[in-house]
Amino acid sequence: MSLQASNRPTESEAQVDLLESFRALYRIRHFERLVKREFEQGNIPGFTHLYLGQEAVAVAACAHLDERDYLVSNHRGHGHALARGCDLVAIFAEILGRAGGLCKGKGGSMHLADAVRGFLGCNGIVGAGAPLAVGAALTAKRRGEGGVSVAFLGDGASNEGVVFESLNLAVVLRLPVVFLFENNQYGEATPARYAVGAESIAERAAGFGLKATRFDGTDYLTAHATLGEIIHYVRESGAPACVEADVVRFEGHYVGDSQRYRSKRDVAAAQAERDPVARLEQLILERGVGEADALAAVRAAVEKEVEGAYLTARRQPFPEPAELFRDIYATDVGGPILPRGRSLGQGEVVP
Amino acid sequence: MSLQASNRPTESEAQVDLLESFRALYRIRHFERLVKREFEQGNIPGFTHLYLGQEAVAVAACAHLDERDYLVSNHRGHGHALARGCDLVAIFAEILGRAGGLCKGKGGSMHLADAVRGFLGCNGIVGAGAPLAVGAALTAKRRGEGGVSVAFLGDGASNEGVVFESLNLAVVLRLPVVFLFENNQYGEATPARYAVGAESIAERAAGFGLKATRFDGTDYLTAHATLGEIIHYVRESGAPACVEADVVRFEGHYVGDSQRYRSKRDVAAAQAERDPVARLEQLILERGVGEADALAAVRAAVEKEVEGAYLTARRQPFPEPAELFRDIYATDVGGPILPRGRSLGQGEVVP
Amino acid sequence: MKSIREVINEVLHAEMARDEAIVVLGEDVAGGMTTEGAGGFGGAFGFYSGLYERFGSERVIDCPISEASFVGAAVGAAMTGLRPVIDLQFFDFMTVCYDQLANQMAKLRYMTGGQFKLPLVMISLVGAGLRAGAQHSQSLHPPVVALPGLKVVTAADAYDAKGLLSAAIRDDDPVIFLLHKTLLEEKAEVPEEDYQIPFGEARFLAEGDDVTVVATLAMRRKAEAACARLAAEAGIAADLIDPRTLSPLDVEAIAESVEVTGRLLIVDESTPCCGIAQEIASAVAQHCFEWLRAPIRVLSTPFTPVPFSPALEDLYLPTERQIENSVRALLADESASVLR
Amino acid sequence: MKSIREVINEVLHAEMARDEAIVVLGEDVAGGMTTEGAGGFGGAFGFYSGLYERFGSERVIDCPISEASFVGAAVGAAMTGLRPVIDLQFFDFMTVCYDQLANQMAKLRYMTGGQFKLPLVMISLVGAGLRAGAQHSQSLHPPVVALPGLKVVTAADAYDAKGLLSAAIRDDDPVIFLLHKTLLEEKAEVPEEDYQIPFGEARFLAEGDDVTVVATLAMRRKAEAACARLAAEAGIAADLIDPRTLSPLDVEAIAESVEVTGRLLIVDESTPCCGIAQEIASAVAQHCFEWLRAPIRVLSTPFTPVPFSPALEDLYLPTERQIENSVRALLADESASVLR
Ligand SMILES: Cc1ncc(C[n+]2csc(CCOP(=O)(O)OP(=O)(O)O)c2C)c(N)n1
Ligand SMILES: Cc1ncc(C[n+]2csc(CCOP(=O)(O)OP(=O)(O)O)c2C)c(N)n1
Ligand SMILES: [Mg+2]
Ligand SMILES: [Mg+2]
Repeated sequence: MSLQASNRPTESEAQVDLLESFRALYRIRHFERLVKREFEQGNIPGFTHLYLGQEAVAVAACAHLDERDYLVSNHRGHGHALARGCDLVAIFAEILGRAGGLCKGKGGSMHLADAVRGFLGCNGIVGAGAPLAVGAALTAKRRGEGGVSVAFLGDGASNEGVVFESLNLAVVLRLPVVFLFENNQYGEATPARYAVGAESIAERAAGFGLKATRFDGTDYLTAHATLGEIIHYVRESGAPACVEADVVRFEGHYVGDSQRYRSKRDVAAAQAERDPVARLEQLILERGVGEADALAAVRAAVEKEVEGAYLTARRQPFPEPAELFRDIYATDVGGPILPRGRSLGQGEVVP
Repeated sequence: MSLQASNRPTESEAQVDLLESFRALYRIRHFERLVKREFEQGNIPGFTHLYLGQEAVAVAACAHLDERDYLVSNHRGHGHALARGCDLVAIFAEILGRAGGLCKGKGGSMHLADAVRGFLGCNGIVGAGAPLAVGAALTAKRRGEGGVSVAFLGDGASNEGVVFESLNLAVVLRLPVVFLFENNQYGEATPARYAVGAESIAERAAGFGLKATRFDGTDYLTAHATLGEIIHYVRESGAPACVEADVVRFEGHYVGDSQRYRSKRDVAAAQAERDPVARLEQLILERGVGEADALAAVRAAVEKEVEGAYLTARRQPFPEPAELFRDIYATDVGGPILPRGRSLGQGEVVP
Repeated sequence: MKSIREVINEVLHAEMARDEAIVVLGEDVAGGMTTEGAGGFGGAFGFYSGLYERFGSERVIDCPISEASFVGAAVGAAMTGLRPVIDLQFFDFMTVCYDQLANQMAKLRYMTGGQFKLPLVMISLVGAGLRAGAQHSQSLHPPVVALPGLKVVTAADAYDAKGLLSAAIRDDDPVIFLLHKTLLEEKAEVPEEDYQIPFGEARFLAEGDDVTVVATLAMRRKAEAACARLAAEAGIAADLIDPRTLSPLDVEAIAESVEVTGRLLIVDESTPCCGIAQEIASAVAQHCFEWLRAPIRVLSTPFTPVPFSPALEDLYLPTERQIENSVRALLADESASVLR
Repeated sequence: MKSIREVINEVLHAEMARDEAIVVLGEDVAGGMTTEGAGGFGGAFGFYSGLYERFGSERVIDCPISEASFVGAAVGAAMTGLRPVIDLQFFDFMTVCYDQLANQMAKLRYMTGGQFKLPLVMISLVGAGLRAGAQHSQSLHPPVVALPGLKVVTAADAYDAKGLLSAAIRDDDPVIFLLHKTLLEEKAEVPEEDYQIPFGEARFLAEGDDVTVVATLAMRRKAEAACARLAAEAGIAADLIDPRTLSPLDVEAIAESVEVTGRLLIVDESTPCCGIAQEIASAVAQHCFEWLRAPIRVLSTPFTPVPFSPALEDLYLPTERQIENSVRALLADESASVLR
């Protein structure tokens, strides 16, 4: 129920491998840059929402999660999947709609999921992931192995009814779920300061009876420490909590958004001052954890890894036609059972 | 945003006509007793939820409302309709499904409504009335005559997503709506202290950025003063507010509920100590506003009025068959337009 | 002889004892939580009686009135290994959690390329007849029958209820299990032992070569009475078919019957636009056209909300008499087909 | 020549200027509220461009992402004298506000015995084809077509869009106004002046005695191309009918056509269970049986969620070629009817 402005890392910073953290952040950074480039060139189909500017949050959260834990993501989920360690080629393949994608190409950018990593999926319906995370926390609780569940949600999502309901349900049932709101200041074209009537998302959540904290999500060490504390609290107490990460959405809502509603100046300033990747780089240099060429080496390695994965994914075939009809049910069928194998209006395609 | 425990009336109590207030409370009391009796005897069809124990809230709220204002009610709405001054015979006729009912008998106990009194209706879907009240407040705001809108909601309803959303929407759009939660301690068989994870409904609402207050809804003067203050605040400021009225549900959730989940002792104690009608009676006697026989006269008059209205309503005819097909649309039709007047599977009934 | 209400409760007791992964989520499925009367409700219709006392609050979980959240939680729990049973009191309330049904429960398996299975059951009531008004009397199941990824089951008597609920709970897919609120106390002969009724197999309540009548839930019960009377009074022999599961829907059985009878009457209480009757009529019109000897007939509720007034609700609902008349009219339609 | 997007915007400008009671509610219909860029979005698809600048924040109202609340607020506002236009971006999101549609908007007039009228319009997009995945590509309108109390309108070109939206805004009942996301930029000849297209009047895009083809939205556009080719290449003359309004649905026009052609193909993108095609097929099977010379054919999407992969989505959607083949097959079906 306490609302702390936790800007100071409490955990020993020595425990954090800054160079490896940088690698993780930069992997997301380069991944998203590549997606942007390829999308703009028409090589990636559909809609896509980039995680640029928010990298530190996913990486910091996942640093405290293990195989007992569950994650639920939203439409802006590439970074969550990458931070959780999902296969790079399979993520790309999914975004490209290929057979080897995480979801066999049936989900796409907005629907990455990875069951073996407890990654219950991105979601195209704003806020809809919140109760899924509550349900996963119920499973974790019954399993009794200390697992927790994390729901990644946006500032815009914080206003959806099902999210409020989920906060209350998690408190009432005392379930180990972390509602992690990434406040990137906008829901599409609408500023959070307009759409969230309360003082803050965290303060509003605190009123529900959860422990709630707000922090600067562009500072990796702060993110790491705050999320470490919260996840530890939830794991130990079994009670839910809420964290609000202040970040900046570097790009438009989706690739292609002209952002006429947003001042170019503000965006440029944010990119200059609140870039989590640049800030971590600077910290590494300042602390002498690594030299400029160590960083350059990480960058080069990541770029190679990411570009290579993309090319591999692009060489994959599309799913075969029969896939259209698979994975609807686990057992037998639903829908009309027609006489003697007649088919249901789908023209020439036959299951 | 302030959360006050307002148990002291601030307004001059002299303004309140206690005897007339008693008449209004007792009208609801006797109405509901009669409904219970008749329902148990099988003379009233359907489901019905009694307002017994909550009379002071509706009467106190309506004391501060005028013809500019709108009300939205819930499934437990007889008291709201009566307090708003809807026609007694027409309410009974509605509950009996008669042609002269408020809604021509098409609504029933859960769906009383009265457009000319700005009474937008009871609602069978828990919480669904909240946004309707927000919309009515939007109209009131645009009209600019100082009108406000009041949503009557239960403690159980306070956990519905659409109610939370409505709190936020009202804050964001700054609309003159009062969210009036009647906390009668139960949503069906579930105690509010279990289902509301927060400290209180009012405190949780305060976190949304509304002025929020909690008061003893079984004490008429407190109810009158608190609601007067809040409605005045909303009318003057144009901003929304939340009030939580602590009351006791005297009966089961619906007529016929055996209440095995609730201790008979507690119910009896509440009926003895927290009966708004008895408390007001006592106050009248203590203050010397009226003698015992003045009260008795009011009771007798009300009983006669209510019983008489019921008998009048019972003599009304049921709606004629063609009513089935009326009032679906304001203009022309929807649904399939069939060739040459064929009808849509409804057997022998023809529009 | 047992009622639907009784067998639902029995199946839940038996299945929960058999499988630890089953949990119940809903409003008031225990009742009285935090009081000495905890467990004293057992759900709005008594389906869950005694489960709280037997299996505890870890498995019989009262939820705040916030359907979207607990239906969604059930989906998340099912994805991670539990087997939730959700109580949704009245299916009119599917409207407040339709996203969790349509965009989550129904699609998550497909969207994730089959990575997750979602073994869960939602139990809920449909139907008019109790003067419950427009918001508590609907048969709103077409919007879930329409969703690939869900299975939708109806049970019109205790025999079907027992076998279908047991099968639903053991099924690895999400199942919407619907009962009719006017039939809960109807009693039927029910075997003592465990049995499962497979999905997608229609039940023939009567057999006859003159006409095919298809109906579920309360309409099936009315059709049973009407067909019995038609047989006794007029010697008219009907195939009376209850598809029981609406998804999968056994069109094949209906087609086989229509091949013999050439005449089809569908009696249905769901909305008369884009409803169950329209689904069946459309399937037959496409796939059994050459066998039809008369126009398909649909007897349904009219295109109006459900009125409260008893006088109007009685007009709203198809009656036994109307079913009889429709069958007679259908048989008189012979001429129409001769004309062609 | 104007696009659908353009005429929608124009109609909104004109109607809002004409009638002060009209307000717009939705997400990002202005955009950038509280910033210097306020009004810089105009809705996710540009329908509302310039309205904020012209009519101000009192009438062009950005709402938090909480559809149930602002749809409900629109209902409450309509009951009390305003005429709201609601933007719902993608109609896939009707799932989060279905209660406000089904139990409130559709029923409040009826339940109150006609005391209130609800003049409001919801504008939203349906349909697949943009690789938007399972939750942004549906044609989820059958669950609203099914509801008495609502009117449901579709517009497949700018001419229809202009006349129908103008009529919808002036109508005193709640109207769900649906466009197809792949057609927004399609241009058509549109009269400069104001006009309204009455509801319940189907449009004949082509006339011919050989076969009746019914289609709306993107399927109508494909059917237009297919029918043109069938006429040119094979001399097959089709009545191509776009009902435009799905509620009211002009079955009468379809029946008149079927009376002549004896053959019906319905092409539809909504769910192939309890969908629009099933509704139409059922109506024709009941009411036009004696005129049918071949089984009704339905060409629809399969019973699967919408897949993301372009390879699969292309298979999912009916194609022009499939429409042509279905028409040819339907004409070859003559034999079937001769057999009887
Ligand atoms: C229920 C629902 N409403 C609206 C949308 C359209 N939409 C997609 S993303 C988005 C903005 C979400 O904002 P936020 O939660 O802050 O996440 P962000 O995009 O900033 O990461 C909206 C309105 C949707 N997908 N689902
Ligand atoms: C959306 C929805 N869920 C569940 C119900 C069933 N139901 C009717 S009243 C009620 C309890 C409401 O409790 P509360 O809001 O406290 O009001 P009270 O009955 O105490 O006046 C419930 C669960 C409903 N009508 N609508
Ligand atoms: Mg955001
Ligand atoms: Mg209550």
